[in-house]
Amino acid sequence: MTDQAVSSPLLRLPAVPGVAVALAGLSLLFALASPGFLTAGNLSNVLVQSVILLLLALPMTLIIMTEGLDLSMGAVLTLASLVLALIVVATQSLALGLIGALAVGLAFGLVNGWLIAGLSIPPFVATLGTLGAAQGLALVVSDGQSVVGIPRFVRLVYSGETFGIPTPILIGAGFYALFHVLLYHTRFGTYVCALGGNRDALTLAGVAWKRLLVAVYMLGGAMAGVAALLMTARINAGHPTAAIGLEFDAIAAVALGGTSFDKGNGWLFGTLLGVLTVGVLRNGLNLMAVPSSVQVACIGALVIAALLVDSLRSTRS
Amino acid sequence: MSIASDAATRPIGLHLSRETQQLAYRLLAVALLCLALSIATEAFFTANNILNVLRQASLLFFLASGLTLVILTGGLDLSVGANIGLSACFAATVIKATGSPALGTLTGLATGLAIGICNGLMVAKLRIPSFIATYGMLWVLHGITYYYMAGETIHGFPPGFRQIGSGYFLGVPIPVYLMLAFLLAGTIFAQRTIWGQQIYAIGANPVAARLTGIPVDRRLILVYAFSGAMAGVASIVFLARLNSAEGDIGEAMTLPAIAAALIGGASLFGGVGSVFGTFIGALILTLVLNGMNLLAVNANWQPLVTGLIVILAVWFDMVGRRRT
Amino acid sequence: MSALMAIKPDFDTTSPPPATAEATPLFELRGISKTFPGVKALDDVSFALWPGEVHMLLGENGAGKSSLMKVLCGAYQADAGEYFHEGEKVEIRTPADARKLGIAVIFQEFSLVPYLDVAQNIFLGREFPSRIPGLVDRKRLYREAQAVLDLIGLDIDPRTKVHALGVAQQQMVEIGKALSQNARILVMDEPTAALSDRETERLFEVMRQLQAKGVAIVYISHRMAEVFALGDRITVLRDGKLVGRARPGQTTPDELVRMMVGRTVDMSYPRNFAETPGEIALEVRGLSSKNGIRDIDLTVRAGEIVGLCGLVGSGRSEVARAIFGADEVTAGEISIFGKPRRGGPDAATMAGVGLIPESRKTEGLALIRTVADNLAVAGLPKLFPNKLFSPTQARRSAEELIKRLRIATPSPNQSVALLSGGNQQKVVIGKWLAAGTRLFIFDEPTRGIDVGAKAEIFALIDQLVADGAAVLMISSEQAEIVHVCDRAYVMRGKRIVGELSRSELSEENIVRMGMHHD
Amino acid sequence: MSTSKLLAAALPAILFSTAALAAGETIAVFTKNQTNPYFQTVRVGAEVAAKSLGAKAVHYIPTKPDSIPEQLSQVEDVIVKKPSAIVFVPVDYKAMVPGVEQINDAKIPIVNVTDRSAGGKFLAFVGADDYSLGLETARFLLKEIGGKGNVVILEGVKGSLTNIDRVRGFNDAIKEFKDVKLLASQPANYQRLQGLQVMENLMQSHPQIDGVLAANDAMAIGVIEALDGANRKAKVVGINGTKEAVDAIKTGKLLASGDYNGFLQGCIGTLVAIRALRKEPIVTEVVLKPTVVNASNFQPYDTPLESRSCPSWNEAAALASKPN
Repeated sequence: MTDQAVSSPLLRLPAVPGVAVALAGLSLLFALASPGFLTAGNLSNVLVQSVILLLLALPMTLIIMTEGLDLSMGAVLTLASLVLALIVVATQSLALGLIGALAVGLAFGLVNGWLIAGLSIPPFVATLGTLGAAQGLALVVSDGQSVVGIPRFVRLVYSGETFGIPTPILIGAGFYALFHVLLYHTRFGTYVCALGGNRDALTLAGVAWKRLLVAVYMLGGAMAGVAALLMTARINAGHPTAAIGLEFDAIAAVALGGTSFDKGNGWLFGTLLGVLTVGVLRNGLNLMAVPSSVQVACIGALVIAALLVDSLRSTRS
Repeated sequence: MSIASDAATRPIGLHLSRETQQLAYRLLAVALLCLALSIATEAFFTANNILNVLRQASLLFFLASGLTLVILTGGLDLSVGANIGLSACFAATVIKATGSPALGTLTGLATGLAIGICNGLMVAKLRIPSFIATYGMLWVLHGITYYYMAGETIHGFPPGFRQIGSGYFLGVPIPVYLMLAFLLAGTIFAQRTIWGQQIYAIGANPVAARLTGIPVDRRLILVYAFSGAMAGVASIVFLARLNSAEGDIGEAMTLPAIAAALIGGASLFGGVGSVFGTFIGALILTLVLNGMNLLAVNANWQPLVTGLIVILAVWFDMVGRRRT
Repeated sequence: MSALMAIKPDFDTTSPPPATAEATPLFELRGISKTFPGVKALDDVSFALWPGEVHMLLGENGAGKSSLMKVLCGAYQADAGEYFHEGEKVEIRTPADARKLGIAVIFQEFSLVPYLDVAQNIFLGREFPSRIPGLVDRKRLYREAQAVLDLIGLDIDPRTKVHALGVAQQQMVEIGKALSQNARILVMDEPTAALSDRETERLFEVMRQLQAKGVAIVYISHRMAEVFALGDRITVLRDGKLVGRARPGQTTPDELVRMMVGRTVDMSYPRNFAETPGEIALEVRGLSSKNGIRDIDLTVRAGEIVGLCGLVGSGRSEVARAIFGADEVTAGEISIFGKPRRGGPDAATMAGVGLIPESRKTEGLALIRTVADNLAVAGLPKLFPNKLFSPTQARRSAEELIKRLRIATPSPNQSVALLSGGNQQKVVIGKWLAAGTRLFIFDEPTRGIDVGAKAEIFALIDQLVADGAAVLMISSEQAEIVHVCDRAYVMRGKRIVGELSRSELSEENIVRMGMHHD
Repeated sequence: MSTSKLLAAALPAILFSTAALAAGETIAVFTKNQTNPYFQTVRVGAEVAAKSLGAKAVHYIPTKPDSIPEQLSQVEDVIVKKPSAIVFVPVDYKAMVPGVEQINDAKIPIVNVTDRSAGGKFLAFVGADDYSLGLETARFLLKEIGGKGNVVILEGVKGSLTNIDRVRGFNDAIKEFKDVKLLASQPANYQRLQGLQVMENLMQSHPQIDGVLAANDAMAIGVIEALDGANRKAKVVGINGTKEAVDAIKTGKLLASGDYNGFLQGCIGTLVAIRALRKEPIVTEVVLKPTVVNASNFQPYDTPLESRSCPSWNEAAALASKPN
């Protein structure tokens, strides 16, 4: 439609995204309804609980920006966590364990990337396949049992404090900053956006985009490895179902945050807001002792409502 | 003749039969699987076990066949598993309260259908991406089911009703007849009605479909409604087979149903796939799991094997498509 | 195939164009060939570029122009042939090689990334490293981007995301992107297709500045006026072969068309204009839509072709979409054959309206489906009133249409993606014939279609009205409107500003009415 | 935006209606999921006990069944709320230890119920002895089939505490009967449908099965459906003593079910917590003696949960294996 040459100035106005409204509204609501909500202890509690999801949602944002999807993340996290636990139990070395977890994550990222970029298998299918593979391997290496006997110092990664701030919050903030710089201040970030927006533009610009795409999925795998460290520290064990289904939570948080599934239209800060919104919702509902079944329905309603807001806005403009 | 039409003349021979070829390869895979299992274990190639496999495949098929139509339009329905749970619970309540299996069946189908229509409205009218809309719906349905059931189960239905799930007719389980009936109905709907053709057209290019005068919104709602109704059908068969309803009844079925459709050759980009392909997909998945059970393979390997089959099947089609 | 006309090409390419005095060409291709499975896309093509010249490249679709461009920019590798840069033999294997040699290409299909901003797009793949290793120097990025925008006279913020720009602005950014590479050889593929007159003027001005600096420009165009106004030399390709060279002063448009097509083509599209038009097929009163058109009044009768013209952006496609029900109507009335039209495109289709949209591939066809599928899809309710679909009957109906429209396809089961542009357009028309459409709305029916196929499409349209259908036709090529239409409406600023009768129809009148008077 | 505002307006209504608390002590009750009827019996037991003493039970259940991270988050959130005491069923007895330690650090009294936590400090443990429950239930079946024949075991979720001990009990009982042959021991993950399908597959490879030992009632019911479907007969036992199992015993379909007695566990756990808060003497360990519910003794179990009452403290204390 050549005739739509004039762009609406509305598009350039910073509209308040659905996720920000949701987060503000929920926070206000819980602050009024539950005295415990607005305490330093509880807020830090919400942040700490949100870190593992954030670590998955950050690379998921990039992956979705490339018009991709990684359904294997939760299962890879689980497998990496088991491998980390097994290594730490065997060697008492957290460093070796972390290397093992990262290796698992990177390996699965490489396989995902190769299937998607190399064999051109649609991301949903490829990662649905590796989801099964990782889940199966997790069951096989653990034989369905928890791996315990992890030394107590590992717990400090999750429950310790650094400079008076809970360590997971620092880890989450650090990785958020890292991803922000990566996405908005490096070539890599620009190319990630172009991977979803226009791959031909990259080819013509002389960028080897297939390798980049593999790198994006490997980044996802690596972050699953990092998240595995936090998960293992959190439950002080490796468990074969610890993070099953977490990838869907991450996808929902990214979608909540306004990243769309096509054209490389992503918003990293929105992802952070999306993760926090889910965290605040769960925490607030727990504080109010809302029955679990109502909580479940609320989460679904929130996801639909936030997306509806964005959908209404996009049809209006 | 211009270059363009020269180029156009070449690949017809292959093209003509591509879909048929795909199906043929899949049938071959089924045959090879059966052959391998017959050699590996005597228990496999018995009438009982074959019927057993078919009956197990039927549950997967009911879910996956409705899903296939959704996938044909380029969408996805993640709520089918949760839909089964709620539909079954409502149906069970009605059977218990009224003693009438017919009313209960109607309730189950109506619940499934209503949920499907909600999904369709969200996708077609509110323009929420189907992946997210149905994922949200999944949570909402779980919430309602948990709240409604409050951790209880409902069990013990009239024997007549249970025939739907566990009965036999001429030595063949009733669910197998149901599966064949829905296979026939689904295939006729998709291939031999104008609605089916329109659904393929929507999946192939939604914008062009709309500008060709296809009522896209209504067809989308129809497709999601159909998927919901098939979940309702599945819930009734489930109920009759298990003789009890509980909240998480369909929980683990969603991803296998998607896998069955993908193994059957459906493309998530829309416009490609068939109900018959999905039937084969469900059969392959069930055969593999049945074989692993018969061979006493550690159940831990099941997800891994399922994942590999999905990738293999899709990759196989990609290679075939590239060659043409 | 019609007999080849004897063409006497101007093989005088070894000498430079008159304007320059340099002895060696800036860049030269010798014997370039490129074969794709089954198709020889380029067959022994040689040509030279001198500094400061505008070299027009002509050819039908599929003649090898875009293959030549892609070989030149390193996106494809030639199977045979040599490249010489200022007399020295060089290799082009990747886009990076081409860029190093100072070759920049402006593609017609945009190479822009929608959710990156203007600056990021202009310097994609050439980001400036910051002092901190690994990061991009964003200050410099925006500074340099601003400089590029100033050069092309585009008044937008370099931080604007590209998706928020209009098509013309995007095209200008695309041009800026190529210019920013400090190219010595600039290749442009129909750069003015989406530009307004003002922007076109600005582009030509920039081109003249570049020429003065000694940049060589390869310019692909289907607009004869541009070819003769801008070109220093002309090269014509057909079926991957170089078939002719000429200088603008020494040839005529007819001769160039003959070279491109390989036979004589009647460019005048004669038709029998209706003496007495039939019943009113379409009546629009006071129509406004969400897409911005205001207060549209127009009438189309059976048996006539009514043109809808005006500049790009004047609201022509929006009128078509509103009539067809694709955009929401906010005020006014539309009646089709005397009955008020309500609802969406489905209702319009039932009422006998068919839209042949501007972009065939994204809006007109389902490319992954077969010719038969595409031909049947609009007419399903009419062909199968009992709702049951029969593949045999659909195939029979498709075969009939293929014969009637002379669609060049080996079989109804051929994938429609493999047809040429002209034949694809015939499929789009055919699907409406199957639906029993009586009011056809054509939006740029000949865009991207070979010169030869254009005549066929017009013959088809003529046949439609002769059979009693009504046609509303949008076209940016005024010559087409003048030759084909019984009447025409002219649009400006989303309104209809005038109507021209058959006797008043002339390119001059259309342009005068459609121009902005500011 | 109007939608999220609507949501925001609707939420408080839900919240305030459920947040009203009783005047007495608040006991936070953690269970594994909302779908397994067993945990509903624990919750009802806790509620009945709390009510009888003028306290209030508040339930925390992961929205995703058996989710470790989610139960940990709920523990963290509950610590903010500082309930008077906690009655705790860990979703995983090893992985939930960090959560228990956080509760210990927050100095909230906590009673461990059902699955014995691998670490942390508790006022008391209230549970059943899975091993002897498995042993006794299996013995009951093996005696019933005359101490000879073929049996199969359906295992629960691998790695879960209950499953390990129950299956060990089954196996030890089988060893006591020389003429009993164990044909197979396969997991069906405590799921009804899996129990049904695994049984169907087992029947294919084993023409004669005399007894089935299922590690919970849901699988046992699935097995009964499978037997019905194949028109075969075998004695079946399950474990948990759920209402469904009692109904099946009443109709003679199920031979027996080992009573895990979640109601009593919930009761006693809550009684202990409240008594400790009121500085009354408590017991530190109650391991319920195994009772095999069968056709001769099912009557007391055949009443709705809500109308049952908790035992008096003296009765409860008498069950204790370790008094304070």
